Amino acid sequence: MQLGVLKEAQPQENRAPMIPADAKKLVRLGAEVLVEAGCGLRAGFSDEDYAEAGATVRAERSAILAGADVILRLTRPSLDEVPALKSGAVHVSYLDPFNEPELIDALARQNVSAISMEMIPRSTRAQKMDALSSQGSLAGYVMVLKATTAAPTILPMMMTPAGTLKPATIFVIGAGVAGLQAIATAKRLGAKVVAFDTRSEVAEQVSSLGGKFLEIDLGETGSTKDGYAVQLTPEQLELQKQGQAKQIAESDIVITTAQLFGRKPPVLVTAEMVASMRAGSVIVDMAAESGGNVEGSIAGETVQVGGVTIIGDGNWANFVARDASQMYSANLFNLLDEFWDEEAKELRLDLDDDILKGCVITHGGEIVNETIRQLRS
Amino acid sequence: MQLGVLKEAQPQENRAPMIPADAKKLVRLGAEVLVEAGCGLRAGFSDEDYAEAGATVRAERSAILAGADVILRLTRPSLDEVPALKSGAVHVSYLDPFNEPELIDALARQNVSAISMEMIPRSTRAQKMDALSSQGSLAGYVMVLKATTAAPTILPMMMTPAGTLKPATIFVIGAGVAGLQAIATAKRLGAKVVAFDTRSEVAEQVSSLGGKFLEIDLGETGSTKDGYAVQLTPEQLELQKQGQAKQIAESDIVITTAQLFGRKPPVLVTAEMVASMRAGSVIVDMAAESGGNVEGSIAGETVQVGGVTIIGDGNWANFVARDASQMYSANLFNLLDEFWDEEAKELRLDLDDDILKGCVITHGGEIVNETIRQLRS
Amino acid sequence: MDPVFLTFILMLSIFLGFELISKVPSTLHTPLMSGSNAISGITLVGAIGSAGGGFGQLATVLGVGAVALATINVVGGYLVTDRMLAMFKKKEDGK
Amino acid sequence: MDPVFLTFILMLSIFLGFELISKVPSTLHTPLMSGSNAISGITLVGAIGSAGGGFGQLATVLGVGAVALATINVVGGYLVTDRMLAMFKKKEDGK
Amino acid sequence: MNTLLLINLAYVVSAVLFIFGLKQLGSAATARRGNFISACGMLIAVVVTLLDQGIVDFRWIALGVAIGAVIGLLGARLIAMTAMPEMVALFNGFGGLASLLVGWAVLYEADHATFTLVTVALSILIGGLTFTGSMVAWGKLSETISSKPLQFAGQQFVNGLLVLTILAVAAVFITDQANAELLYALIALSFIFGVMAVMPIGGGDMPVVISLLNSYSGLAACAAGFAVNNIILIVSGSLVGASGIILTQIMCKAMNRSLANVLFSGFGTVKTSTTTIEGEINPIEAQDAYFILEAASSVVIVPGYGMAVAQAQHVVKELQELLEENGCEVVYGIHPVAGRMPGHMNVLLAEADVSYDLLLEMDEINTRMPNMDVAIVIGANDVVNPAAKEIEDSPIYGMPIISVDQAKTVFVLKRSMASGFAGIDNPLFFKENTRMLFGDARQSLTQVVREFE
Amino acid sequence: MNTLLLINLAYVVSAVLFIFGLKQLGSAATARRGNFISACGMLIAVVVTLLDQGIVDFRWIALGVAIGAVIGLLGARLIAMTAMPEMVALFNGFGGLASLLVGWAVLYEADHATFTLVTVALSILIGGLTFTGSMVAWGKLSETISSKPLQFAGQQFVNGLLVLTILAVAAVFITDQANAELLYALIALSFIFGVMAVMPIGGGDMPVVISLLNSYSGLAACAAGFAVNNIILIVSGSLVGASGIILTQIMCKAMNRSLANVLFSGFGTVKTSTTTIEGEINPIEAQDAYFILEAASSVVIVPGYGMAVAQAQHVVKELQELLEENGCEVVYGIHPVAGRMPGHMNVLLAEADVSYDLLLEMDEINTRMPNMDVAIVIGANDVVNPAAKEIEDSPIYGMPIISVDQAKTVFVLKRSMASGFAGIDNPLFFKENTRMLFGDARQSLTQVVREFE
Ligand SMILES: NC(=O)c1ccc[n+]([C@@H]2O[C@H](COP(=O)([O-])OP(=O)(O)OC[C@H]3O[C@@H](n4cnc5c(N)ncnc54)[C@H](OP(=O)(O)O)[C@@H]3O)[C@@H](O)[C@H]2O)c1
Ligand SMILES: NC(=O)c1ccc[n+]([C@@H]2O[C@H](COP(=O)([O-])OP(=O)(O)OC[C@H]3O[C@@H](n4cnc5c(N)ncnc54)[C@H](OP(=O)(O)O)[C@@H]3O)[C@@H](O)[C@H]2O)c1
Ligand SMILES: NC(=O)c1ccc[n+]([C@@H]2O[C@H](COP(=O)([O-])OP(=O)(O)OC[C@H]3O[C@@H](n4cnc5c(N)ncnc54)[C@H](O)[C@@H]3O)[C@@H](O)[C@H]2O)c1
Ligand SMILES: NC(=O)c1ccc[n+]([C@@H]2O[C@H](COP(=O)([O-])OP(=O)(O)OC[C@H]3O[C@@H](n4cnc5c(N)ncnc54)[C@H](O)[C@@H]3O)[C@@H](O)[C@H]2O)c1
Repeated sequence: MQLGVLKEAQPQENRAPMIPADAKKLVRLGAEVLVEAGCGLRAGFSDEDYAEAGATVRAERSAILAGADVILRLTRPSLDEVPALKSGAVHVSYLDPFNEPELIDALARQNVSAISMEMIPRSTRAQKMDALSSQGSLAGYVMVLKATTAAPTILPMMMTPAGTLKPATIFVIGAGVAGLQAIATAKRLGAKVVAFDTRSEVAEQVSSLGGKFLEIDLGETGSTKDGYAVQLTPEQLELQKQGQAKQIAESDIVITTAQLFGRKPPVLVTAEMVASMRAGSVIVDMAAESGGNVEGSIAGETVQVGGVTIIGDGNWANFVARDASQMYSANLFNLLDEFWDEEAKELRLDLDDDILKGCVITHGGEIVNETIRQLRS
Repeated sequence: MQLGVLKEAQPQENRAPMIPADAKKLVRLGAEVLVEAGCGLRAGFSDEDYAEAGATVRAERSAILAGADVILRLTRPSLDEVPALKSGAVHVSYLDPFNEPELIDALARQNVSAISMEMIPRSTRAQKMDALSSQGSLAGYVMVLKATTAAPTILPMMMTPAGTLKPATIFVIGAGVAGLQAIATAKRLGAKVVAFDTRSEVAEQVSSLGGKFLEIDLGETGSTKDGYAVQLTPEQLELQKQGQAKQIAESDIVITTAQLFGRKPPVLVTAEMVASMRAGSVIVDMAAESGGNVEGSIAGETVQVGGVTIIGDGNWANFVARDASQMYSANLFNLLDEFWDEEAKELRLDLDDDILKGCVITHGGEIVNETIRQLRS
Repeated sequence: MDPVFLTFILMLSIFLGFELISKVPSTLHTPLMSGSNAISGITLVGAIGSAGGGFGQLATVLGVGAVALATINVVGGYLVTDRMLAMFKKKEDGK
Repeated sequence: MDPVFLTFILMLSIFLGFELISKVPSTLHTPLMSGSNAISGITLVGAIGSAGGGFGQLATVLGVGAVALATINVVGGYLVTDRMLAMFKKKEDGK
Repeated sequence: MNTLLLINLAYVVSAVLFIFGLKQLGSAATARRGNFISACGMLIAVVVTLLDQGIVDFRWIALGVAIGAVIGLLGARLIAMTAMPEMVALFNGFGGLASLLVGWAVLYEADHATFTLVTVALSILIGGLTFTGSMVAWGKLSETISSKPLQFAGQQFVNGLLVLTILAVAAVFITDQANAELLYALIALSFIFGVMAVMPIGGGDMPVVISLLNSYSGLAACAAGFAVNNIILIVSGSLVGASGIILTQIMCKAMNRSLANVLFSGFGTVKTSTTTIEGEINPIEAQDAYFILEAASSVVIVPGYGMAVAQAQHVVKELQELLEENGCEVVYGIHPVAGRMPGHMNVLLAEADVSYDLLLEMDEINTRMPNMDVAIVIGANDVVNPAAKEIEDSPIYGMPIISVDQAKTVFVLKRSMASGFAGIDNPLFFKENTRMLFGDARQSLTQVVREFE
Repeated sequence: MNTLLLINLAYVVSAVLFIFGLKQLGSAATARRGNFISACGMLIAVVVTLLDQGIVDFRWIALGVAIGAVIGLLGARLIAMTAMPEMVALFNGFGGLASLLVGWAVLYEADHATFTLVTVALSILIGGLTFTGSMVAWGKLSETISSKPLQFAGQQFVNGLLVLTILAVAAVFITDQANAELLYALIALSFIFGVMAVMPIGGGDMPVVISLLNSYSGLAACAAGFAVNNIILIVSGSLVGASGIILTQIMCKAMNRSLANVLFSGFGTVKTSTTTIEGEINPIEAQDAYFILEAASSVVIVPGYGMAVAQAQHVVKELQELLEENGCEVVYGIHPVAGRMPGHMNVLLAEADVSYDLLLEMDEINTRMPNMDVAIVIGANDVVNPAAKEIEDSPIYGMPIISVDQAKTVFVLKRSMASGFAGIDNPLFFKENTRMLFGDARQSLTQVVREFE
């Protein structure tokens, strides 16, 4: 079975979908691994590394696209790439299936089994394949670093002969995977950390990392069976904003990570709140790319709004590309390994499996995923 | 008595020599404080803040230069500013007296009492006025942040469902004030920290922060009575380079802080050593501005040398301008406060005092500082 | 033989007393003192013998005095101790 | 009165024994056992009375046997304990 | 009278020395001195006894002492260090036999008052069973006889019968004024009883048995003391008896067994029921945990989300250091999904400054698990849930877990029987080698740490 | 005989109850139950004593008991909670007097054997001095008499004379077969001795004195027991006597005094020497430190470079938590130049997760210092060196320091008398309220922490 690893097309993307170490493991499983030349370069892995691992390095992207039984990559294919894929091939990547109906249709038409890495269920068993977690966790770390670098103060408290520097206060909104890692990183650097999340069970998780949970009574909230937050009612959102306003004004750094899976993120930090912050404060909007939690944030950019720096870079894990590649690659490997048929030495997709039920979007020329199908109807 | 606070001239300098809170304290001591308009802006303090503190904000720089009995600033005056100073005035700033003979002469000629902040002795009593310490400490923090941001990996160890990320290894050369803070910050972020310094008593200080001290037997080294390191012999330097080579090759981040007070810093990381490092590694050369500890570092710039990033920014404390201003300002205030005559409500320089003996360079039209005088003769 | 037995008993009791009172938290010092003070009212048992033994008027008078005093010690001692300890209880509950 | 005294002594000794052996580190269990085993050889004192008391042949024979056995217990017990403890010492020094 | 007083005062002194000796034996720093002090007490007691005016003939005494001293000396000097425990058993047996003989000899010395006869009967019974029991223990330890527990059908019945017989014979012996045949019967019965009591116990439990027999030999000396009316025998005998019992219990706890379990596992039917009954959990206290940890030489700590909730990382580190000081090897087994975010455990353990080298990944620790004496699961649940291996329809079936159940003993520190993130029950808690230490993990650990003196 | 046996067995039971009671009084959780158990023991002892066939007349007994019970009950019920300690002193005095009377009464009961007379003399002496001593203590505590130590010239001489007289009178009393006048003299002397012994002791030390007198009243009961030949008196009396002595010592330690210092500070000359002698240092052990900390209600921790070297931050945090649990307020005083880099202490304390709110700056802590019970200096030296304030030619003269010397007690934890970074000696170590706890800071603290049970 041929596995094809493609080089990422966007120039600013540094990550590689598969690192040599995992390629080697795949070869050991009996797969033939084709790697597009230059695939790992920006993440620090040379073509020779792949060759040494037993993979075949090929310069012609089209050959891999057309020939491989399984395509491994990070970002979704462009629409015009889809017809080049082999019929019956498996395509694994982020797909953004909620927002890319045309792409999904095209994949189905091409009879490709498309696996969406976003849709890996958040179950204990599937965690090792869960790229949202692995990349989100790195994002949490990066966001704190970015904010810290932009701040005109240091995070920890310091009592020195030249006076006492107060610890910076960091407010993290949304304590999912990324938010928790942000809390941990900020705590490590010595900041005072306050966090808020609509899911009440998160309070304990926040304090388990030494952070303080901001209590706002929103009434009934909840999470989906997959552990995702449900959307708030407009009244609840208003309550939340009121509850946060004071904390935001008092914070040196605000980091928002509140995403709602498959939906546009809510605006949690209004322009007014931004204005209430001291000059020199920093806001990081993790969700900037998908619409933003912060009024005034611009996707992919760092802007100054009345003395406050708003960072909306996005693709956070990309800033620590080597580690991010290693983790994404491990996620992919674990996925393949889980469904690998050792006898036949090939990938076998059993659509009755809970994990595959969640993440296989198209198969056998149809859209097979329940959630996406419901979205369509 | 009029104290004049000047706005820093260089556009990239964000710090202010005096913050409103300390200006207020000076006013309480009975001084008249003149502040150049816009002085604190880039550090986050508006002119109104100063006015509220009881200072007079003046737009005309020349008036302050000419009128004030004491001039407070960060960077040294330009040669052409000196004649504008009032005769008999006190001028407090960094002076770089070892490298600026002309400036010193000019100040003496103008009958200015010039205090060099670099020359505050490293004694326990003088610590509160010691700007090298306060700014150096911030520099240590900033250098780690810069290096971390540039690295393609995260610093801490993480054992995750997507594999284990190894902790990054940081090697700090020179564990003075800045080096120690760098060690502490890197430790906080979860890195493995190794450090080296020629002064043997530093080993204990390194381990007191959780770092590992690299033992290299250099034979007899030592420190001056002020606690500064003495210059190594060429043989010792060679020994040191050999001893470090392996550690450097194994490190993800190298931070050099080895300065020798008043002399050109030694080259400790050769081009060869840089080449021995893994691609994606980062080197921070604290001393880049004054000549550099690292071969290939460029003052004020970040360069890539064969996959290794060498950061030579310099003026590190400037990156956390607000805190840096607060600390420098406190240093200045403590200095004035120590030698303030409460009765007469004026600054009185008693040249018999140990501290002033060290830091007053010119006084009464002469160069009075021992060290500088010896340098001349 | 009697004195020997008594010495043995004395010796053993002293050791036991030493072993029993080790590492008592300081908050308990006063109640402990008061409680063991109540025990020392055991002299009441001896006093009863003197008071009721019919050994003549003087012995009886002395005995009755001893009984009264020892009883004060016993009754007052236990009650005071209990009051103190009850107070502890309350303070802890209150927290 | 005798049995009463003896009971008191028994009671006090038992309490004392309980109090003495509390929280012994497990490394000391065996030597402690062995050391207290040696003490139980005190029966030697009783045996001496029987062996040397001149109560007739049978008593003497029994007594001498008891003396010999008890002496083994005493001498062997103390020496073995000491050997064990000496070993501890060495191990600690060695560290 | 004067000598008698002197002797008795000397006895007081030697009792004091025994007490000090015992106390000092309880701490490593003073143990050797304690042994010496107690030996001095013994010397004094023996020497002053010789002053007794009742003693008319020293030759036999000298003979007995000489024989005993030589044997004792040689025995103690020559045996290998590894054979110490069985040597103690042997000596102990001799002590018991000596008490038996002393009791017996009293029959030819004094009047046969009921009280005396009761004490004689007790000396004989306890002394005799101590003797044969110790011999069997010695045999099992030195592998002279099979160290396997010897059990047979109807054992329980036979033993019951034996006890009844002994009671009956002893009663008649006392009322019948020391009938000689009954005397021999009593001796024989006590011997048999000693054998019957120890034979069914396995070699591994012998140390506990020896400790118990040691306590008995103290009681035998005490009984002999009543018989010969000697106070030092009573005091020292009861000291040894009481401290021996306590020691036995401590040792049982260290082996994680109850005394009854050790003694009667053979008497009853072989217990097979516990393994099959799922639903039996074994809660323990911090002190018991301490005793087991104190004896462990390799420990793996498996932290989970509960450690984070309890903020127990610092005290975990402290426990690690105490164990290491105690000569124990400590590692951490980190499951990749432990906690609530990737690297959660790393954050906490780094905060507590746990060396990175001690953090083992799941696969690595799993291969080493069978060699681990103790696995301490601190607020982890899903990541150590054997359901992932054992129960096919479990939602986590197939997930790799840290197989703590393969360690010799597993401590699970959590507050309740509640389930973890995945919301499924955990069969680990019901395993035979699992001990639940309920309570907030930090508090539980603090208690355990405090137990380390 | 049968009743006698019954009585004596009952006595054994009550002794056992006393022992249990005392043991349980030692732990907060069981103390109240312990007091109850011991009261039960007392009840049993009293009731069975009434069964004694020697008792022929119950009326007087009933009268005495009634009077005593009413007074005791009212006393215990009515006094204010704050007056407890003096109440204990009062009760204790009555107990002592009772013993005196019992001893006295024996003179009219039995033969005047020497042994009896010795014990009678002892009962009278100890009982009498307990009585008046307790009365004086009560007076001082309730401010009925001045609580100041009463001292006069030649006190030592007078006291020596008194002791000699007592010895002489007692000796003659015994040899002279209980001469009545000597009896009265003995009683009077014991009274005087009690007064003389307690008057010179200040009111602040009264708790220790009461504890000691409590021990004495136990010994008085014990002596009375010897006099009337009653075993329960002997056992309980000596239990109380021994535990009282231990308790007294513990209390002295908690006050950071030696018993001799408490008792004889008045006897000797007023000690003024120690303050002037510079060069006297007071080293203490972890246990003593524990006793003081246990009693403290506010503690400030002043860390320095030594804490960093010892990596003691985690155990410092633990100590903080233990103290807080104990109801003590703990803050940290951070000197700006402590350590070897700016913010050194912050880095370490943040690692140990010490709340930022507890870190006080120098000025803030200095204003609060005089209210602090204990300042714990952990590996700091220069930053707490009073030379900066006191010694004008010191190189650090004029540097602001953390004035730990103004706290009631200062502990300094360091390894030796070595100087710090600035290389100058530290007069703090020689101050009267300073205690040096030598050793690696982490080890010392660990030991202190372990003392918290
Ligand atoms: N690592 C990740 O990225 C991540 C992210 C999200 C979810 N998860 C999931 O989280 C789970 C992690 O497994 P885990 O074993 O670490 O945790 P777990 O299965 O959730 O179990 C944690 C246990 O800790 C106990 N506990 C809580 N507070 C405690 C306290 N103060 N003291 C003592 N015990 C306490 C709880 O029992 P009591 O209530 O009885 O005390 C609970 O059973 C997995 O199912 C994983 O899939 C992981
Ligand atoms: N903060 C800064 O930026 C900075 C920078 C450079 C220099 N300094 C100077 O450093 C000094 C700081 O004062 P400080 O009071 O913190 O420190 P210090 O005066 O240097 O005293 C530290 C003390 O800690 C003790 N110590 C060392 N290791 C120990 C251990 N393992 N356990 C217990 N005690 C230990 C040492 O005594 P033993 O040897 O007897 O144990 C020593 O006296 C000032 O003089 C300051 O000027 C400060
Ligand atoms: N079973 C597993 O092993 C596993 C693995 C990874 C994640 N998870 C679960 O999935 C959850 C979601 O993870 P995620 O980080 O991808 O979520 P996400 O990216 O969808 O959302 C980030 C966080 O924002 C919060 N949020 C949403 N709306 C908000 C609002 N208005 N205000 C404040 N906060 C708001 C959400 O509750 C969530 O915690 C995790 O918390 C975790 O419990 C489980
Ligand atoms: N008394 C006080 O309160 C006080 C205050 C501040 C600093 N100090 C002392 O002054 C010392 C110097 O401080 P600094 O940071 O300004 O020094 P610095 O900037 O002059 O030098 C930085 C460090 O580099 C080291 N170094 C020099 N040559 C080296 C080489 N070849 N290889 C490796 N390392 C080399 C030096 O030893 C020093 O530790 C401090 O360490 C401290 O002890 C004292």
